[in-house]
Amino acid sequence: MSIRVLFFASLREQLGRPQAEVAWQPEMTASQVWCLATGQTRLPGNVLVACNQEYCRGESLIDDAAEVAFFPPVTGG
Amino acid sequence: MSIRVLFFASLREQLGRPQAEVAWQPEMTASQVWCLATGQTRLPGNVLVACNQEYCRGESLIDDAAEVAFFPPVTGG
Amino acid sequence: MLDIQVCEQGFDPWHELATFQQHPDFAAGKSGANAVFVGTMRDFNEGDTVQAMTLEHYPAMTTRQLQTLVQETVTRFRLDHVLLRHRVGAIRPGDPIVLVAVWSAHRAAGFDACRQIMETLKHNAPFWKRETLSDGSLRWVERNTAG
Amino acid sequence: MLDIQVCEQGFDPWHELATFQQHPDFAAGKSGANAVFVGTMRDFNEGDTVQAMTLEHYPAMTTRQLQTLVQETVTRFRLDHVLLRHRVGAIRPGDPIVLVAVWSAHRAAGFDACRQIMETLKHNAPFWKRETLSDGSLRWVERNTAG
Repeated sequence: MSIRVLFFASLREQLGRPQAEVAWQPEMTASQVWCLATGQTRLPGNVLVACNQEYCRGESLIDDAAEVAFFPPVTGG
Repeated sequence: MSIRVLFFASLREQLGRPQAEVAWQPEMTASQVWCLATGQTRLPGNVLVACNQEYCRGESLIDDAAEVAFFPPVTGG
Repeated sequence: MLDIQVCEQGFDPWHELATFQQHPDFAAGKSGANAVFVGTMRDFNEGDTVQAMTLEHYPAMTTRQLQTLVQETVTRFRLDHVLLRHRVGAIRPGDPIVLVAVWSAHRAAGFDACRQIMETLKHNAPFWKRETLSDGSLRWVERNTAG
Repeated sequence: MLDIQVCEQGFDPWHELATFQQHPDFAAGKSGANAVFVGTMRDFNEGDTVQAMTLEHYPAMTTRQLQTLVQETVTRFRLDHVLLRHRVGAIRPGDPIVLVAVWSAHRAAGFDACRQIMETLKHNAPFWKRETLSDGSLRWVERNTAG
């Protein structure tokens, strides 16, 4: 079972790819998804997180087969 | 020498005419113009007054040859 | 660029806006924000059905008041452009009564300025509405809705 | 009536508004107030000349966020209708980026609701702007102007 990970905008460019996939584990948090997907030790404070297209926090628990997205502050409108 | 007096909207209908003319006198106020133009003893509190197309008050002094308008609260927009 | 008109005939707000923006002095890349308000005649007021309305005004004073209030708002909010239309005469439900459009670099000034023009116009501009109710009777509107 | 679309191609706000109001469910005499905001691309930002821009988004989330924020505003301000358009893709100075239009019985609710939709969209909707400066270099916009 796995998590689909998406990166957007400047974050996508910095990481050099638009998406990744990580294996799901019980009690997994969004921060842990970030670490596994990027190889970094912690989720930067200015990175926003969404789980299944809804905003969530780094501590939020992630269900199996979820879509988790990481992106910089939004600048639409 | 005279003052041109205008009435608008419901006030025009109540008074039965759109305008009047009154003789100018030195130190004349807008309230006095009202009294001479309508035959009433005092300017009602809910009547707005403009002198030469600018809002003024009952106590405002009126110059000769001015245009003085009396009207109810405005309801545009 | 300021364009202020009292209209004896009906106007289409979107046509007025499109035409205004085609003017050579309208620099499209300068203003990031365009706030617009259109007031239209409702078919109800104070609990009654309204079938028609007549808008009376004091022409010489209307022109001066609208010019003054627009100019003050332009200065205060550093607006790039203002377009203002106000109907007078006989109108029907759904007809536009007033159009206020302001262009500014940023949105906060645009929202504030558009609203300020509408509030000042409602309080100061010498227009008066008379409604024709469903039974044909006439009634002067005595006050505006709070803004 | 709610009409929300993310546009891959350019749109004309006045044409969108005129078309929306021709819908049979649009009852012209019901709404006395129509507040509109159009955000267009400026040719300057942070002191630099900007010659083009690309708008990226997160399509699945954008749709959900826009639906949610519009629905909440409709409920809170008892709006009659909302029309919302947001561009994505490659745009030029002067091109419309966002159109928010709300219809309500009275103007206070309309002004407040239009502004709330814009602020919530700016803070929550997953769009990102990348500017092309006059020397051809690319720069991500890092934050929005305060509203």
